[in-house]
Amino acid sequence: MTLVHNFPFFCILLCMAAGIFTSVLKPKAAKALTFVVAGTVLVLSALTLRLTLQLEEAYPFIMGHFPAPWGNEIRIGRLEALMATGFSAVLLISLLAGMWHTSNFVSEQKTNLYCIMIDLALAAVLVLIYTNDLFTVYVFIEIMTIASCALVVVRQNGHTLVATTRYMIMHLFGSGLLLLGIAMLYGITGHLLMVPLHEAVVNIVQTGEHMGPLTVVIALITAGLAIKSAMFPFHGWAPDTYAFAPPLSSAILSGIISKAYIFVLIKFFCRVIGLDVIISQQITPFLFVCGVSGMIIGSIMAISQRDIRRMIAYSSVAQIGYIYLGLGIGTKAGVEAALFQMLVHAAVKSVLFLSTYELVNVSGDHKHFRYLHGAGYRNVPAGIVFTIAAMSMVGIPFTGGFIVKLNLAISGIAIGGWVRALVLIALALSTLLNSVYFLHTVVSIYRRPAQELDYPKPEKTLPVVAVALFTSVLLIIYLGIGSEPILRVIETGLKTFS
Amino acid sequence: MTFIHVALLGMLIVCALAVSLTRNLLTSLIVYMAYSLIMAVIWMFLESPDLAITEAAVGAGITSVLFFVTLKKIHAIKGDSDEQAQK
Amino acid sequence: MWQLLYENLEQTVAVILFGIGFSILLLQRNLIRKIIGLNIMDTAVYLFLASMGYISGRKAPIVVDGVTQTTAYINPIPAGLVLTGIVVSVSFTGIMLALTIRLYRRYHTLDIDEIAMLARGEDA
Amino acid sequence: MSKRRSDWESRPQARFRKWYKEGFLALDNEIIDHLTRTTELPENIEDRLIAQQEEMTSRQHERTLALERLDQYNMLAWARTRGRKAISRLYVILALALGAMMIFFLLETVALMPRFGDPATPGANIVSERYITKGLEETGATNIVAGMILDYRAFDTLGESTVLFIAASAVLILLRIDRNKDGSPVQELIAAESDDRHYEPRNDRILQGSAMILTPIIFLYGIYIILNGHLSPGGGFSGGAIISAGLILYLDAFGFDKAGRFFTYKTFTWVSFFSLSFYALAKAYSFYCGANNLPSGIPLGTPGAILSGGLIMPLNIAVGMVVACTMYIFYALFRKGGL
Repeated sequence: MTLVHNFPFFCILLCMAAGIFTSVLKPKAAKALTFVVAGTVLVLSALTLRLTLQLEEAYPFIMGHFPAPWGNEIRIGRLEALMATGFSAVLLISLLAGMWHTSNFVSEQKTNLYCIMIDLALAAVLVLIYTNDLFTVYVFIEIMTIASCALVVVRQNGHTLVATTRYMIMHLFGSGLLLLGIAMLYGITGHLLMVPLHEAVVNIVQTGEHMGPLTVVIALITAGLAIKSAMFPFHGWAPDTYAFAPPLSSAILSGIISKAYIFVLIKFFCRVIGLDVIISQQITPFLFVCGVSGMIIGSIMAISQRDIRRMIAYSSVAQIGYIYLGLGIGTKAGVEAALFQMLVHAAVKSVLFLSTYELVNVSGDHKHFRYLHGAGYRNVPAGIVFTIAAMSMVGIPFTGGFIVKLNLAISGIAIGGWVRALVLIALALSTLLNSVYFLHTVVSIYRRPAQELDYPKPEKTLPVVAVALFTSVLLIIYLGIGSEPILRVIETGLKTFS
Repeated sequence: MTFIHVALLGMLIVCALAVSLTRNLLTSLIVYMAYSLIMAVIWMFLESPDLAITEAAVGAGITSVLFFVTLKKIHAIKGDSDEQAQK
Repeated sequence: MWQLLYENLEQTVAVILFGIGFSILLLQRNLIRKIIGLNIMDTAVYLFLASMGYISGRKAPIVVDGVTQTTAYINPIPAGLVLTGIVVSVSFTGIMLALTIRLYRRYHTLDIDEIAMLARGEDA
Repeated sequence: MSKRRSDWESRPQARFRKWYKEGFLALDNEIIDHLTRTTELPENIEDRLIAQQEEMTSRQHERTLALERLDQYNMLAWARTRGRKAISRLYVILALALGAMMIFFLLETVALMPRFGDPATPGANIVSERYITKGLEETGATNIVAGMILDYRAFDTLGESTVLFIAASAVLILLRIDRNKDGSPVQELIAAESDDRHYEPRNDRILQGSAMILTPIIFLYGIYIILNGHLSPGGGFSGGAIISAGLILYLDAFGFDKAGRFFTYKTFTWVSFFSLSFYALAKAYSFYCGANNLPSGIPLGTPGAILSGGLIMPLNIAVGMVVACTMYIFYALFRKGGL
């Protein structure tokens, strides 16, 4: 084992240690440490990705002295390293673009605590990406839930308090279902690590004993994670939370944290149960229907919003629908498209929230579309970035969103039958709806205001914010033009994933 | 499966139902405390003394104390409001 | 089926408690009762989990007199998992109660629907 | 009535209907109305603007009238009055049905689960076998559960301690009242303190007397449970909770002034910082050695002796301190938003 093999473990430990260390630092040092941690994790993850591209197989990393069925372990493969790199890149960009405004939302004496939450949320995301143990998943999902709740409530007004209460109740319910599922799975298999679990599950499917509980387990864990990732019928907590949280928190929550839950779900499907069993248990049609209805109803709800942040929050629900659509198709190609959509949406949604904050900031802190007229001229970089991100949401060629829709359509066509028709119709309809509300927003930020509204002079945009926003635009365009290698990594990674 | 074991399990269900059916918040809290204690005894029946100690200290002890101090802060305990009314 | 349920009485009770906790969570509008419901739901899952480890006639997993046969002790894994779970649920209870105190200070009620109505009237 | 009305109209369905009927223009106009109604007009306003505004108001009025006429013919009117009550009743019935359905399905599952108390359950496999038969020599702990959670599955337990730490931080975010820049208390804190003083007993002889006797015993018991965590039932979590119960009793009996002599906010930060970093570093060392096949060099000692079990006892102490601090700070923050 070379030193590079240890890097994922170092990343996790670094984040946790930074979280602990931040509690005794001064606010400025805490912020600086957060940047350093995010940057280091990005570099280390990129090096891990390079290593895993050279290796044929994924390798396990034992957490302690005891191998797989006895001790905890993490498992490092291409897909995991790619996701870790992507998410840490998005986090670093979001921090660079959003950290400077935190003083508007967070009192100075709570800045440390805010930084603790960011560090530990990153640690939890990394653990959920890498882990190979079902109970570790539960523990770190709880850490992530507390961290995200604190990220929202750190801005202390009535709306965030109510939104957080809703969020906590829904998420605790989801955790309850998840833990019940894990308990049942332990009861029928006697394992908690994913590799021996898979063997036991294969055995159950072959002998047919305990098949009923297995179906219930799949349903419980899927439902728990679906609630936590704001899948369509369970999305009730999402819009308020995303709309009222500080912009950096919204970017982290909707960009990274909700994706980590879905990654765990994909891991559970592919590695623990096996995709063939999932399909034979009729779970995928359910996800498919939820995904399609989320795509359409989320978009319709987004159209009817007057607050730009709520509109983006509802569009998040629609975009999560795309991921579940990809999972619901149930083929390898569908899962690949879903994974790619996770990366694209992480990049796009975080930049949308952050550039919206810049636009709102130059419009006298008003969020309604009417007040945003001309905001694109008042803050040129944010306007351009918002427009390009919106184009990616709609799925204009040369952006990441286009590739996602293309891949989803291809994987739908490959199946045939009613699925093909439904996928194509849903994609077309949702693209249409997306373009309605995003073009409306883009038009309104570039429309000359009918009457000159006298806004207070906003604070100046820092150059580093503009640079960070443009970097993420480059990322979006790279995901659109240079998607071939990434898709290949996802494809080969998925092969060694299970 | 002894009689007392079954009776304790039955008590758990009764307590859980009573929590939602009582009118007074304080009563339902005390019922919840009893629920935790019964749970601690059941852990002993299941040969898990670690859990019994933890449940008794954390579930019945600290959690209940936190609930009570919350009730006190929001002035939902009857005694407080009476005291205020007298003044 | 009744016979099977009686044999698994622990798990049966745990499942019923889970359902009761879930109903309390949905039906009660009082935040404190909701939190108690959540706690009941959690303990139900722990009861379910711990009952998996029990093996009749065997002792708690604490080595006595150097006896290390499998036949002497029950399965220690569920106990360890539940220990973790209890601590997680007390942390959540703490956070939820802190939220309740903040909400009460602001809106002077514990009714979640009423609080939501009041909050909607505020400026964003 | 008017409140309900406006509430209904702001519902997304209603707004969608409106948008669907009249297109974007209506929404935009509505926003213009909103704008002109709520913002205060400057004093030197032009006549043109006034005329514009009047026209808008009249158009708005016409539209409201039209919508109201429409309401008489559809179910909107019904929904506004009796609909809400019916919906709330329906919600109760649906929730009960959902709960009953969930219980029913899970009961069906329970009937298919492995039998309770059966020695041949899937759980009794190689995993638990190794924990029981080899646990004593591999971890050095007589209490197999402690050996399991602090050695075999130590990463979970590290996560669990982090949960406590992050929960304490979240409660601090929610309830801690910030001080002024120069460290003097703000008005809110003074109010919270006086509120706390008003409702707490002062110099209650019985409480203080019993606390004097009980607190040392509780502390001793907690310390015993922590130190014997690897030998007998208990460990860091339960022992820490017991110690925090002792601290809370002391605080209740003697008040914040006396408790503040040995436990302040600084104590909390530094104690939890040191114990958690010790925990994380110790476990990082052991994970690193384990993964890279290096010997860790930590002696396991004679099983059964108090100084045995390798890292388990120090880790139990660290966990115990974190738990005690966290629970105590929960209580203190709940009472008055600070220490």
